[in-house]
Amino acid sequence: MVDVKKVVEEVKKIPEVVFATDLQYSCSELGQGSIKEAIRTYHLDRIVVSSCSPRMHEITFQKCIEGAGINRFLFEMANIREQVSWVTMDKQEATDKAIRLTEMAIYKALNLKPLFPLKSPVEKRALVIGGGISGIQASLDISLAGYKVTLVEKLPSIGGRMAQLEKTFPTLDCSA
Amino acid sequence: MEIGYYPGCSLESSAKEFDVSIRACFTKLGVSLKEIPDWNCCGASPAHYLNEELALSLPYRNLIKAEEAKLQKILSPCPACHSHLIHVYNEVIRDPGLNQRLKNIVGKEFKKNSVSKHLLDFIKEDIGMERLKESITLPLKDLKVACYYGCLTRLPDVNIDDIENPMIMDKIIEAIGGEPIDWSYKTECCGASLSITRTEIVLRLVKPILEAAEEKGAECIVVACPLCQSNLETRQGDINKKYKTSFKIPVLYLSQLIGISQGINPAELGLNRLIINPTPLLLEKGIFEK
Amino acid sequence: MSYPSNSNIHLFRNEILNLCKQDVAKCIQCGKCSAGCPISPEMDIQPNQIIRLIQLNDREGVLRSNTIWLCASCETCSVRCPEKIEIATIMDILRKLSLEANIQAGEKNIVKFDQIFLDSIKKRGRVHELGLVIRYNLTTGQPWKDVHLGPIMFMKGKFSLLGHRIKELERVKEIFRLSRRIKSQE
Amino acid sequence: MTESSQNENIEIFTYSEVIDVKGFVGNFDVTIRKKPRYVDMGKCTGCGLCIEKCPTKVPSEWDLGLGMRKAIYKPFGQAVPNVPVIDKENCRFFTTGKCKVCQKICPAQAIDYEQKEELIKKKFGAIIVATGFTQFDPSVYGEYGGGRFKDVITALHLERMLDASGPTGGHVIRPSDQKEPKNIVFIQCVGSRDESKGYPYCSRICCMYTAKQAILLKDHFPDTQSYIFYIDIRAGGKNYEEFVKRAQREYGAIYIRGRVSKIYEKGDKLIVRGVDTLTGKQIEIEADLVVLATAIIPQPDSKELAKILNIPHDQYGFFTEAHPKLQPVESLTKGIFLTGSCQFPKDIPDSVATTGAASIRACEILSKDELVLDPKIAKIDPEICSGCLNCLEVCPFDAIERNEVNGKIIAQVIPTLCHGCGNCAATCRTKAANVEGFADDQIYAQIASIVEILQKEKLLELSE
Repeated sequence: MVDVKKVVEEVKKIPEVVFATDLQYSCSELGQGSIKEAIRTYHLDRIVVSSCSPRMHEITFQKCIEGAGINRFLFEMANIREQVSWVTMDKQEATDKAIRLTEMAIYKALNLKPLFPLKSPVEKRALVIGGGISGIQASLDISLAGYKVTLVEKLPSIGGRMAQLEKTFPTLDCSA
Repeated sequence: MEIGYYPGCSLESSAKEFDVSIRACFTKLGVSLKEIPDWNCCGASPAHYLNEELALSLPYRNLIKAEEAKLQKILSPCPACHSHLIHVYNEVIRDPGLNQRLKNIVGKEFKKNSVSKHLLDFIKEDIGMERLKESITLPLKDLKVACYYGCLTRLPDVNIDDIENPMIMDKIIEAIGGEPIDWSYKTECCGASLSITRTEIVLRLVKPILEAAEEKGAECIVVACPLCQSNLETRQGDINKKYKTSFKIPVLYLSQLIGISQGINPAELGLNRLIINPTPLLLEKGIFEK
Repeated sequence: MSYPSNSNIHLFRNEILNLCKQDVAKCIQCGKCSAGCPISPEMDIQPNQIIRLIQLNDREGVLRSNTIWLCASCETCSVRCPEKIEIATIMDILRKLSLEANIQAGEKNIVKFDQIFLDSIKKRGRVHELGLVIRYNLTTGQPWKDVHLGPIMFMKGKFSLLGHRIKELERVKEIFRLSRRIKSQE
Repeated sequence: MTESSQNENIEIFTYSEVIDVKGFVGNFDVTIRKKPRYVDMGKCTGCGLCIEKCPTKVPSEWDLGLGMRKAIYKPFGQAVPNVPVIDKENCRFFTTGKCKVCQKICPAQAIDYEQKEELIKKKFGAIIVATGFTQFDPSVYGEYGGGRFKDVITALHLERMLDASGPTGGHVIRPSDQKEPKNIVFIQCVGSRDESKGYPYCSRICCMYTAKQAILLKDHFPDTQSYIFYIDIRAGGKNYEEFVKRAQREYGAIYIRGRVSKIYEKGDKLIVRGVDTLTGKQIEIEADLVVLATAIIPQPDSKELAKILNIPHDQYGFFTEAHPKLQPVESLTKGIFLTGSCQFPKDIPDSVATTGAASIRACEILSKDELVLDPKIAKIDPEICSGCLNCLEVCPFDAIERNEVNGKIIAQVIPTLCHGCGNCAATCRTKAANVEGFADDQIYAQIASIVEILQKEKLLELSE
């Protein structure tokens, strides 16, 4: 258990922090709306979200702040779910830890620079390795979508294991 | 070559012929056996659960006795004895604390200079098939032999051959001119020491083994364990009585068959001690002359 | 039976684990141990069921069974177990626990035989087979058991009448004295 | 099969292997090795005369040795492409220098003993790996005969025998004496769920194909009886449980819960000793034929392929997905997707379903003209770089190249190949290499803040 209000209070003390608040479900549409609103109201240029794992929602928040006109890489996340509330049972300890992690994220955010994605052209042809049921099906799927496919099979014929089988379960239809 | 020899209790009485035949055929192979001085019983399986430390200490004393006599290799024909000796050896190497404990019980410290080998292992590795073949004067002339291993390959710390389909004895039989049969009962359990306490179980277990050997055309069964020999041979009469069968298939020790092929006098191999006399078979096959 | 509840359920499992490093929780109950056990028909509880009962903490049920005494230690179960559980080793430990707990063994004669066996070693340093069998038959009240084998075994020289006595018998007796013993044996 | 071969968008290379993959999502450079068939695919009409006249017979791999094939052969009747291949190891011409029967007889003059392997280089936007599985070799099961009992076969052998165009023309026979079996025992989990002799995992498809085989057997040969030793019946798919029930109820298959310990030969029968754990009784069945449901295991060369593709695999050799739930068909390398049993054992419905998922992922990439790459990658400052090139050694993605600028050797990141792992940044002694978004000043700012807090809380004392 983390005392989120306490975390907010503490980080507010950092001079560079212009605005801090606690939101329930900040990843939801409503939550994202509040973030965007705060960006506009306070002219924010770095955003830190202290919540779950970046694996889960980093991209969500990056898109959110991009929508408010900030480069998406000026965003930092502190994971106070897996790294705190799921593993630290004592409330005081958990809150202290959450404060520390959030502060660390804030100081990193202060040093972030905008980044701009690279672009590269796409070769519109797929390679399928293996000519069994999966490889054949993949080749058909992709070709039907209108793209070229190269199917590579190690043996002299495509067909794979499936071609060795008599009828298949559970419908007992022919496998060839 | 001089090596240590640990006959074990059975080879002193009920399996005396295993003992004499081993001595005879090793002499022929130019190996002299030096019995471990004043050896004691290995404790067999009862010691195991009745008294754990005793189970380790008894073989430990034998290892010390061998070491004192400067015997680096110990030939142990009985698989159970061998398993216990090798188990203690392995445990002592693995756990120095145990060595200390056993030293306190037995009074002397084992320096790990003596190690046990089973008969099959010894023939395969230390003697070798070539040398064995060279000692043969009377090949077994296609004698059809069922090699029976029992639990030998499964015993703890015994690492002789493939567990499910051992071939080492089969290869030895082949080397001395016999014809080992291919059968799927070679590692079936004979009932071991239940022979005395629950005889009827042994009868039930041995019957299909004998049947399978006969079905595959075996003329005799060869074993490398006193308990196997006793259960497979001595109990044939009881089986015949109980199941109305008529088994009379000779069960020989491997060393006896080797000795025969080396032309050793049957009496020296203790053939006369077998309950089911193999002589008529050997005469019939022309291995013995009339 | 009612299943044991709460924290006690793993007591027996942990006891076995500590004594012989075999974890019965690995068992998937495939039954291969019972399928291959040569003594299975005579056992009141099948080997796989023994493992199950240990999982369920039924200590007494297990230690009272005749199974643990009938096990021939042939190791078939251990070498074929897909989870590498050494069932034969567990049986050995169970015999020990059963004696320690002073539970009336399902197979009294086997215990008797084993004790006479050790006694024989203690007295001579080696086992005297003839004496062993005679004493066992007398103790278990079946003096005529296997007596039909007697003459032929004797004739064939398979029994030595007196048996061997080793020189350092005192040493062996000392080993017996110093080795950690089990209470109920006394 | 035929559909794929006739689709003009699909180019098929059979008897070929992928031997090298470079590049990155949207731009993979792939080298394919086309092994010589010794038959010109352009000329061959597939008439089959060469096969008919070839004098050399060897056991057919396709039929697992149940039938024979020639040294010039097609694995099976409906092979695609319908062009034979010469098996160099067994061909009389290749082994003795004499014969050439196929060349003489071929009306299209398609036989070409001089054919060499070809290396084909091509660019691809996305790769789908569908290399499938292979069968566990049950010969390590000495207790089941260890391969010595002719009438102990694998389920795939039975499958070949049930095939009307297979080596026995659809007749199920005992390999030892060609007689029709009456009692057939199936043993499940041979090599699966067995850490001791095989693999700990469940092979997932055996329960179902065994039920299918029991049904087909009864259907084709009504006086047969199937006995199935199982540990658990795993029939979790749509209509699967119903299917197993049909095998039991309508086709009379006897299911026995327990494993088999050993198979014995007795006369011309096999004695199967198992247990029925539900009754707690050991049982013996006199069988004419024993069918082993052997484990599904990774292809023997799967680890090599993983190295070529730069994708991870698990301890067995199955390829690992990026996330078991959220990215089930993605590998950890962008643009490379997984499907079928190269990931873990799958049945046909699952294979087809995951293939759909993998295909749409691949199409997602192909549908774009340009791909946006993550900018959180390494950057090497050419001013600071000392040119030691240590970073080049540690880069797992070959994303750093040696460059010369005004006579000075420097390391340079190829942005499209870099995954931003940070190995180079950690190795760089001059601090020229940094990962964008994880630059030294950013990390130090974090460290400084935590040090300050800890000092304030007196949890950390720094000695000067």
